[in-house]
Amino acid sequence: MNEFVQEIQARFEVLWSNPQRPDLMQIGVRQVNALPLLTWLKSNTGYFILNHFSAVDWIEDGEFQLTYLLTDYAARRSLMVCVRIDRAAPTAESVHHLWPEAVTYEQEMFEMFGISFPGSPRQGVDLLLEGWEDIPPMRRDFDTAAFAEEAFGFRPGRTHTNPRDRVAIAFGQKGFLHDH
Amino acid sequence: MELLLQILWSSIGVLIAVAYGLLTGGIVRKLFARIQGRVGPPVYQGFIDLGKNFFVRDNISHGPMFYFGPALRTAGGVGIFLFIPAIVGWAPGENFSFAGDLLLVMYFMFFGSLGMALGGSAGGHPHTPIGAGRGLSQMTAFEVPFILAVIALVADTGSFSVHDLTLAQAGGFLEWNLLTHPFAAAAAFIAMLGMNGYAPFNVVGAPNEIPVGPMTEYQGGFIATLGTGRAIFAIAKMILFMDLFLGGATSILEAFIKVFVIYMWSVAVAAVFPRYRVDQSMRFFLGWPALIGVVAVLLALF
Amino acid sequence: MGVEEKGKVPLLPSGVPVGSKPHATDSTLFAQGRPKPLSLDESVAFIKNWFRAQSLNVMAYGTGCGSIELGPLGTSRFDMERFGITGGPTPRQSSVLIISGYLSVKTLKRVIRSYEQMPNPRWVVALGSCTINGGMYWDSYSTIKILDQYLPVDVYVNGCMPRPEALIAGFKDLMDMIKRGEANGYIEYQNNLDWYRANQRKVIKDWNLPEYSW
Amino acid sequence: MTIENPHVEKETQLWVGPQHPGVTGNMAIQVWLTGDTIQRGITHVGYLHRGFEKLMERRKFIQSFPIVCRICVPEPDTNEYLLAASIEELGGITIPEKAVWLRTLVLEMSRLASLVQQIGGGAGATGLGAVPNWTYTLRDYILDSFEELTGGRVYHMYMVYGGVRRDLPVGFAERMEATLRKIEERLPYIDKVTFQSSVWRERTQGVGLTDPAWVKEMGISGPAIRAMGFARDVRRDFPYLAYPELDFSVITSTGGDIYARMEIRRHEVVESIKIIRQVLQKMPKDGPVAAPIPNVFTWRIPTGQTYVRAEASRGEMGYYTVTDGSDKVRRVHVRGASYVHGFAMAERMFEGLNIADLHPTLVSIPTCPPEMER
Repeated sequence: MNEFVQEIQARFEVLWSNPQRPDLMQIGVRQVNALPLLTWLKSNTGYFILNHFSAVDWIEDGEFQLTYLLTDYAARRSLMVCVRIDRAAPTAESVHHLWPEAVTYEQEMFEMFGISFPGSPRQGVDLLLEGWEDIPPMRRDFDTAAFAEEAFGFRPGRTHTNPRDRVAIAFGQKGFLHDH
Repeated sequence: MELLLQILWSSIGVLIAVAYGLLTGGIVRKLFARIQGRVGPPVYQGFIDLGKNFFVRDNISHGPMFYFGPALRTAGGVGIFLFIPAIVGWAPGENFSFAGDLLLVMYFMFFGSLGMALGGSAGGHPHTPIGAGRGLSQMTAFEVPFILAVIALVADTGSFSVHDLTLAQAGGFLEWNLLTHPFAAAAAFIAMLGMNGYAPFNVVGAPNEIPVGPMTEYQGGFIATLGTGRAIFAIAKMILFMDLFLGGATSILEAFIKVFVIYMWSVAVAAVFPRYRVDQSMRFFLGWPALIGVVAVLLALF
Repeated sequence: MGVEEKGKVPLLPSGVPVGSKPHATDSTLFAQGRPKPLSLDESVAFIKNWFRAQSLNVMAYGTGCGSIELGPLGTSRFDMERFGITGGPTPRQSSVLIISGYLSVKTLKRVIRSYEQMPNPRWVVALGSCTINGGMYWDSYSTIKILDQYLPVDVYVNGCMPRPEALIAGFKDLMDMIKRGEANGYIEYQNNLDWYRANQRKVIKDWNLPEYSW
Repeated sequence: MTIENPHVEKETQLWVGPQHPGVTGNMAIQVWLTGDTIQRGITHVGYLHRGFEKLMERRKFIQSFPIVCRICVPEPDTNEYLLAASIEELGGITIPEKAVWLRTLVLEMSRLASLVQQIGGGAGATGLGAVPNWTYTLRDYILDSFEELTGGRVYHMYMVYGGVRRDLPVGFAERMEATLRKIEERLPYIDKVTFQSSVWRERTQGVGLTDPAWVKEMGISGPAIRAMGFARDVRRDFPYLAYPELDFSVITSTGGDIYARMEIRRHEVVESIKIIRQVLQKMPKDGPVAAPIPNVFTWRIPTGQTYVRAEASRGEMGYYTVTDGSDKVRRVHVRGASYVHGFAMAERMFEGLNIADLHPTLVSIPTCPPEMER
């Protein structure tokens, strides 16, 4: 796996690499290098299947992380390509021309994180939600419990949501579970 | 006076046919359930469904044609029943059989699908034209072997009267057209599979493709009317087959038994077959069954 | 009559809490006199309700994960057809709507449309904890929590998910209620349409439906 | 300037679903028809969206188990395994030998239940009412075994971090064997009315075709890819749990049509039965079923990310998990097999399909809507 990372390093700048498992290598690249790297991987190596494509919200760093997982089924190895993009103006290059399934991944990411992929078909078309007016729900600063209480309300009678409270009430505050 | 009496007898006959049709439908559901390893609904479930559909409170209509469809379909069933002798040689059971009744009955056969196509299309639902188109095209396909079989019988007997055709087989079961005209019988009984609308030729009302096809917009009382029509249609068709191929019936009991046996033929096929697509079923009917029908006609002519 | 404030018992305009049944009192526990013969209207209603109860058509709409148990229920292990319960392929030919578990807002819109297409009398059976109080999706941004604010529920079958036996018990309850003339959710819906509409409008922001063909 | 399609007025728009007896769950397919032929179709989902991934970010690691098993209803155990495996990998926990085998058993049982159900669904899609009735009952017998083992009929929540909740009950192997025999006894009947029936063959052969060229573009997996002649199976390619020690074969076919996909399932049922028998035989008789884990209320896992995959009955399923040093996951993304099958692949398959073949095609892929939208 390490040779392969060096091969990538020779062409594109690899910020970091982490061999998570013998069959799973993780690398981080700059955003400008992402699309050239993916195109190179798709056309020149065995890593031509996009298994999975999603985003992580690193709100502390003010960044989104895009994760592409490519798999070489002949060599039975996977490569995870991580790209950090700016959270304030989240825009990334679309890869729908490389992998047709990326269309829905990008559609979903636009809806759930607000990351836009210019040029991607069905961008902005509702996939999972309908008539959503709040901030994109998968962002860390979206509070789903507060939203649920505000929008739907709860049936009265449910006073506690923490299982520990429930146990404490059932066992009469005897300290069935000890605090650590 | 005689005419009035006949009208009375025939009306009672229609009621009996509806009841018997519903009961047979219940038995069929029970049989299917048994084959599938289930207990199945009670045999009288058809009556309950009918009653329940009549007691649905609001019926949405889409104009006069929408009413016309179920009425036409039921009229087709009643028409077939009224113009063929249910019980030969017993005046109350002879109904209104006359010299050319076979031609009229063949015409009534179209009423079922035609009524659905006309009435359902008034609903404006996109499933309806697709379902109606399927129904009509499948009907034209299975009419071919059936008409060829009927032509063979008519050519041999020289009469267009169901009454005469039945009397020609009166000399015991060896005289039945089923045995004397095996090719015609084969073609007609294969065509019957399509007529009855059971698998493998039930794509018209298939629930998981175009949900129930032409009947999509019908509910409540309409469904009840359609159910009545279906019950009497099935029984009337079975009586026609009984008259044409199984030598008719001379008593009510015989009629019940023969109708039931003929009904079971399509049920036995239906239990273990998936359904054909409409183009495949058309290709099926215009293939071997049509050829058998042609052979039957040729045998009858030469 | 607007939407009730959150945190309070949701009340219908009639003043009766949603989903509550009258408590047993002396008049319901003890006979007050000799049984009276049914009047003509009552007899007709009894016959109608008996027929309606013995032939239920369940609309084929698996709205949530509870619909996985409708498979065993309909097939040979549990066989709901022996009680006269069959599937209804379209809303027009169905009388029972099963809300099988959690209901996302997007589905709620379709369910309301389907429910309003069904001919009266119609009944709603709600399965699972999720329809009662949100269940484990109590903090989800996408699912509604209290179903009876949006649709009149006749029978709740609790559990996650309810077993087929529980479903059969629920259907039996529904049949008994129909026979007694108590399953009147659809009348409640008609009478309190404004209240239900206000609640529905509160969660469904986008009312545009595509050109649906059912 | 846009080029007008001259046929556009001749097309009928039709919505198949979400209220439709023929779609695989609560999803919709918008199709445009010319006559009976589908010109193009679009998959619409979101009707089952619950925001699982958001909910998991709000729950402690152990609290996520009741949630993940609801991601795909017919086969919940794959989800449980993937979550457990991801967190164990990131948290550095090794599970004992016995737990490895018990997890393999449960995964294979759920695969078997799901495969049996899909065979019934494929037959039912073409109007054969008897087979779904039989197979749902067979599935129910497996669910009975699940209930005995885990206490739950549909949702099991059997796996926990570090292993599984409990050992096999006494006599479980014999009762499982009886269930497996029941399935084997029923298979010839199913063959007779489906795979050997001329009507069913005519209905399914050459229908719902997939193109092997798509394999290079999309992450197709499961029976859909094995029906095109590619022997791709996560259990073989990326071995996990006890699968390396088990003897089973990856079934392939070359038809690429509905028939080939259903035939693969039918043979996989036999393979699955074989695997379950081997697991019950080779399983260590005693030993702990779970490794000790930190206190679940205060358990914190350092920053890391991983992708774990397993073979479900529909194909490859993967969990992308990110932790950030807190007591909750930072992000979980569920990559279901249906995600590719339901959107990119199905939308290509719809073109030129007869409307009557839509439902058998969908069932044969298959698609599981909750997996696509979580």
